[in-house]
Amino acid sequence: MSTSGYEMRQVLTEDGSVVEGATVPELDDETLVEMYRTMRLARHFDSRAVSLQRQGRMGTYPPLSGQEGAQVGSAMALETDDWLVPSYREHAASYIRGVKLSQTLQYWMGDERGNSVPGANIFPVAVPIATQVLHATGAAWASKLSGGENAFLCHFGDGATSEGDFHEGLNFAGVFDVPAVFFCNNNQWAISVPRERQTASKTLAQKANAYGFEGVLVDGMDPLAVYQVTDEALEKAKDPEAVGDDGPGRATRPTLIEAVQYRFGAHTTADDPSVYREKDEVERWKRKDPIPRLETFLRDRGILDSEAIGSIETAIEDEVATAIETVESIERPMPAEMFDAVYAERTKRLDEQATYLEQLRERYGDDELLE
Amino acid sequence: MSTSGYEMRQVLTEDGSVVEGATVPELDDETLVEMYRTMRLARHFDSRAVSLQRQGRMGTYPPLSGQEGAQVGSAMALETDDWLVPSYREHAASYIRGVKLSQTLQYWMGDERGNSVPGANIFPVAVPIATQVLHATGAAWASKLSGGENAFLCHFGDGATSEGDFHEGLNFAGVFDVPAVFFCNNNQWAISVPRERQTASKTLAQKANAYGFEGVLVDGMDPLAVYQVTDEALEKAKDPEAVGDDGPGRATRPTLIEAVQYRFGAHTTADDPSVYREKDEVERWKRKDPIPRLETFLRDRGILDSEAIGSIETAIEDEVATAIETVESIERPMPAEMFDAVYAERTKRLDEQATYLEQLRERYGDDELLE
Amino acid sequence: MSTQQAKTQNLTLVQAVRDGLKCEMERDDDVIVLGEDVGKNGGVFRATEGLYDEFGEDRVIDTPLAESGIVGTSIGMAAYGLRPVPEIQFSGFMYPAFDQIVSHAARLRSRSRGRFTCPMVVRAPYGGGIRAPEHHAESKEAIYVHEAGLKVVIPSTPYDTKGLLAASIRDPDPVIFLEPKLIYRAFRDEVPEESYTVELGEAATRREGDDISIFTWGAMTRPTLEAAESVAEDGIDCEVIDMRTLSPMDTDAIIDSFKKTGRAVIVHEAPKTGGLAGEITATIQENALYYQEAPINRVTGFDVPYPLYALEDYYLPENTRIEDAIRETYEA
Amino acid sequence: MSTQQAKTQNLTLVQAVRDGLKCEMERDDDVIVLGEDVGKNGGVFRATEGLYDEFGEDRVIDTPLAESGIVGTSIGMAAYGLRPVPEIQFSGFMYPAFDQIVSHAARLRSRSRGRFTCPMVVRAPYGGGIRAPEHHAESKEAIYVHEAGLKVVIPSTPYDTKGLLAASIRDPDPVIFLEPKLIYRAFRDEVPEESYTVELGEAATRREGDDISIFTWGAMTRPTLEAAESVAEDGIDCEVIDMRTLSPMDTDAIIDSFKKTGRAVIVHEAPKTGGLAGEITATIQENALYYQEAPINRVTGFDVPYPLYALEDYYLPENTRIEDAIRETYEA
Ligand SMILES: Cc1ncc(C[n+]2csc(CCOP(=O)(O)OP(=O)(O)O)c2C)c(N)n1
Ligand SMILES: Cc1ncc(C[n+]2csc(CCOP(=O)(O)OP(=O)(O)O)c2C)c(N)n1
Ligand SMILES: [Mg+2]
Ligand SMILES: [Mg+2]
Repeated sequence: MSTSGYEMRQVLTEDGSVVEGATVPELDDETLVEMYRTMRLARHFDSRAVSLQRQGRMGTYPPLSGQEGAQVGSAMALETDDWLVPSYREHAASYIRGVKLSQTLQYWMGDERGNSVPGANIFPVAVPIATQVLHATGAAWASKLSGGENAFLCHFGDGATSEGDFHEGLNFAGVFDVPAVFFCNNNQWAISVPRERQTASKTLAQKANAYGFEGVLVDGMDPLAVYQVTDEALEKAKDPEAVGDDGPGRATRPTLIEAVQYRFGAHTTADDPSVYREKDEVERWKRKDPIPRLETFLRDRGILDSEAIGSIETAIEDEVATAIETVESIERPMPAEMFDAVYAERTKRLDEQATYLEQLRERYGDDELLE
Repeated sequence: MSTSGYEMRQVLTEDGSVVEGATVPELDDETLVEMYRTMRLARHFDSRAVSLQRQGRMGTYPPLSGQEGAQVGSAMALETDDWLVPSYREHAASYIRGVKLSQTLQYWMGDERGNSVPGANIFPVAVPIATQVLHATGAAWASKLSGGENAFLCHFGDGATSEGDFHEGLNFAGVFDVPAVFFCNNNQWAISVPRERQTASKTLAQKANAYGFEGVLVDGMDPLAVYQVTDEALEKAKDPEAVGDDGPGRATRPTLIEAVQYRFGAHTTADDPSVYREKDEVERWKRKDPIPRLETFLRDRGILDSEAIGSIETAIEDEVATAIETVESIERPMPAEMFDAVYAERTKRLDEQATYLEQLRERYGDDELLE
Repeated sequence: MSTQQAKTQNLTLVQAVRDGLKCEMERDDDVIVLGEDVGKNGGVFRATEGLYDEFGEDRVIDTPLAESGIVGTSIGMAAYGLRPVPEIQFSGFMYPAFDQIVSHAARLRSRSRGRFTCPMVVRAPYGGGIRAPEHHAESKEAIYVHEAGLKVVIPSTPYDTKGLLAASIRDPDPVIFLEPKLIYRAFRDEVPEESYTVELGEAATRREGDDISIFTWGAMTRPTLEAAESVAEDGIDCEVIDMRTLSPMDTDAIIDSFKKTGRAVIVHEAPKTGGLAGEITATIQENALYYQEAPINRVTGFDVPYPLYALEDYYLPENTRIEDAIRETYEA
Repeated sequence: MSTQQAKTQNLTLVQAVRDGLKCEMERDDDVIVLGEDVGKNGGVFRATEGLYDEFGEDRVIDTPLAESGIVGTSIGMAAYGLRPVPEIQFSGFMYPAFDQIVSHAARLRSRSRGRFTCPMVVRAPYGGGIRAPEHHAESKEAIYVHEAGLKVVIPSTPYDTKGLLAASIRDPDPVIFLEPKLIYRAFRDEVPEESYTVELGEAATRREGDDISIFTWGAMTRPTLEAAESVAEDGIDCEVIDMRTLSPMDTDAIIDSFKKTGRAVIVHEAPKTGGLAGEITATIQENALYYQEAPINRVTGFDVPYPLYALEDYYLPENTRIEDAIRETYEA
């Protein structure tokens, strides 16, 4: 079970066959199909979201295509009580944790209510890079201090590893043995800055060494390998026995996973990647596309055939279409929300300001007020 | 010349004999004696400074005793054009760079003028932990960009390695190959927090691995070993040839040095270490005291005898006494300084505020104004 | 207090901090204390002394040296249901945690429309006058007050300290709790042994008067009261109001007092430009301009980086400067 | 400008930023630009477009993603003699660099009594209105203005942008240069091709008037001018003053205008409480209370975390709100 060194873990080759000597994670057919379905759903959702933005029906949106394997593989390894602490690009992982597609859309349509998912074990999207690493560490620590036995999976990008908060978060996690798994989506780019310019270390996984715990390198476009390493890491975060070789007093251990992958599209809909990267590079990475890889594997095992795939396709198109309809039928938030969400109770000044705004709206009407 | 792995570099044993297989750095007798003299001077200065504080003649002061080997060994490795970026405890290293003892006292007596040493290649003392790591990286980078061929030695403590700025500074240094040497004075304690609780990594030196450059572990109470590793690191920071095994494009390389040592006294004069650490531990470390170690070495080599040591003793006592006299005869800073040091030119508001203060002083006199 | 005969102790302000922490930790297992040197060492000012022994290392936690780490993990803890009380050793070292404070603590509720909240109290000693090294003397309450989503509290007496700290810890939102270290040990108060709260958002009138209103807080409260006594000898009758909570600010207290006196002096040790005296002035003249009889006087620190201690006494407002301003305002 | 016939270009505000950087980089080899995506990508707003090709990777540097790193290394560079112009991608991401800005950039001169200085310009787009994600819309100029040792500049026209940026880069002290991204491409100005400076610390009167003084800056200047025109139809004659430099603030301009009109409205998009409207109000009434005829009106953002874009139009002051305040102040 130990994942020593910084060799890249893989279960599926680029062609979708099983890597020699690799163990396929024990997942039942239904789960494997769900993995496939969710990746397809995410890919389709992504392209629809980008169009919504282009049509002016949504604000800036960060696409995920190319990263489905890492998101789906890692999030599916979570157990019911575990938590996800996402970055802003984790639409597929969030979906698995219970965030409806319509909610994700709602958020990117500028409505905070999309970020509030009672009952789902997921932290809200927060945009400042790497800051959520500390929240994951803190929440995991709180759970441990309160006798919890769940784990926390925190996603962030390759660029995020340069921030001070990444360092402080992993350092605290190492010192206090919090049940956290730090999952780095190394998609090779932080907007226009390539991975090599982000840091001079050969891998990002090896940075774990600085915090006294293990780093694991995995093919992030291989959903089975991602599932496997995440599952192992979650185990080590929860169960001292899984850690094995550590000394006394060291109960569970955190892990840093570097999932090597590629963002096929733009950083966000506001970005034009042709300015800073070559088409060739994109093409090369497209050969590793996680979706055909898993599809081949499932076909080879006889778990999926063209017919089944066809109905999956229809179903996900419907699901996304419904989500869009749903979100577009939600009434816009009321200005009062802005004042109500600041503190548990409005302060006097907030009350005055809310009243003032309501008076203005009455006096001038929303149209004039907002031009 | 390469210092692979994380074995502790040593030249002198605890008894002051040469470690088997170690090479003694090529230093002439005069330099060796100066090394010894400076360590003695620092030790004596330290005890006088602590008394000044106790007598109310100086504010809070951070003592250095136990750390003379690391400070003197490292600072003496600097060449004329090199720079020192110190932490707040580097009184001996600063002295070597040209800061007069009286200036160090002046600073700790609450007078910024002590921090201004025109002509000396040293940055001012700054108290916020680890922040100077970025200044060292930036200044080294500036020098490189401007075609300079000097290097920058930056001191900080074990606690400092937990701060985000440490991480960001070393990461930038690795990416841009700046001519910097990061020198961690691991004195086992960050006030009351022991080294093991600062981070779960076995050594601090290994953190260099996260930034793609070399980490070196050295006995920080062995001034010769410290001199040696610092000298090598400075070389690699300045001369691509010294780097050797790195690929093309990689010119010079930074280094992280962890100098393992101990602070014999309190964190500052405001601290009481008996609350958090055992006497035994202090005694154990006192056996490694750098001063008797180098003294034995010098006596064994016939470079120093009791007589020479006696005159060194007298001379340093005089030097410290003179420094104290000098600083106590300096007139206190004028309030106007406070307003003049904000911008190159006083703003109108500062002018008004300075005038107002002068009027108050005239009207009421300093005694009443300051009670 | 539940009874008339509540037992009291004679405590300094820093002892009241400690006592407040202790009572809240006894009351609620979710309250935990963390920070640099807060454990075995009991805090560099002894504000957490004995708590480590009493509550153990899982509730009084010595952390690595990283302020963003301390506050950021506290936010995660708070979001997950604990009530962390991180200590930052000096308020001048809150800056590395500034992003976590303003981008996260202040916004978690708003960002998640109330699903997640941040019941955290960041404690830090603040202010000058103790001959400490650089960055040990800042007073930057204004920058936290400008941040919606935070509350900002500054006590000036041991009694208030314990009660305000308890109220802050029980508050469902993040509180920046700045402790005037200059008066940590300056005097003692009778402080009830049992736990009690002093409500946030309410100023305290420390001296009633009809001629001039003086608004102040923290360590400036004492020299202000002294100055008020001193001018009283010349028949100038000052009302001294200790704001106690800077956010939300008790604007009613400000306006009511000003309507009575028509004159005001505001005293704070933070630099003048952009300090809260401006906010208070604006509040007054928005609400009570027609009562105003003289320009409002700001007695503040100067617009300079806080100087090392050889000059700090010139920087800090003290009795003479305050008195001078009172007389000027009275005569204007 | 050296000649009457100076050649001009018709530039947007963001193009003027770029042009200003280019001219200063040509003028002085010590000027270098660094930040996230400023190199090959030319900046996420294209403010550094083409500079990488023109000046090379040693003067236009793509850095790792770390704001404290960007500003902290810039401080080291500045102390060592360069004139770095770091870009922070959005002003909401300056917070991780806050410690380096206030503890070091602002204090290096003072700490070393002038031996070391920090001629650095931190550029960042600021302000709301572009339907961007969270933290892309902050306006927190007040917290930098409260920090002695910093200068704070906010241009509102392309012409000023180039000139103020040049002045900032040549200034011997650190400048926080906030660019109103809402109007990055809103309109064009004739901007001289050659380099020139607009002096720091001087406000600009954008419209002369006798009835009311309106003080504003950045993206709020345009709706303010529109509101002024609109009320002019009813015979209310506003003087609109664009502060341009917030620190040091042109208090003479404020006081002179106010003495003329006796009424004032201050417009900024930052939240009201603790915003600079308070500072300006205090300045006015300290210096010109006896000219005052009506309460000073603050038209500002609300005291809430800047909302996501579905509500941002309610947050931001605009013509109607400004007009309303002008009328109220005029009638008071
Ligand atoms: C603190 C902070 N600085 C800058 C930004 C602007 N920004 C948004 S995404 C991004 C790049 C992130 O790269 P990476 O961490 O690799 O994640 P990816 O977007 O590739 O998934 C930047 C610079 C931000 N959101 N937060
Ligand atoms: C940013 C910051 N946080 C906290 C402090 C308070 N403080 C001063 S020294 C110190 C411990 C430093 O430990 P270490 O880095 O090991 O250096 P040492 O003092 O042992 O040389 C602390 C917490 C500070 N100066 N700066
Ligand atoms: Mg990336
Ligand atoms: Mg230490």
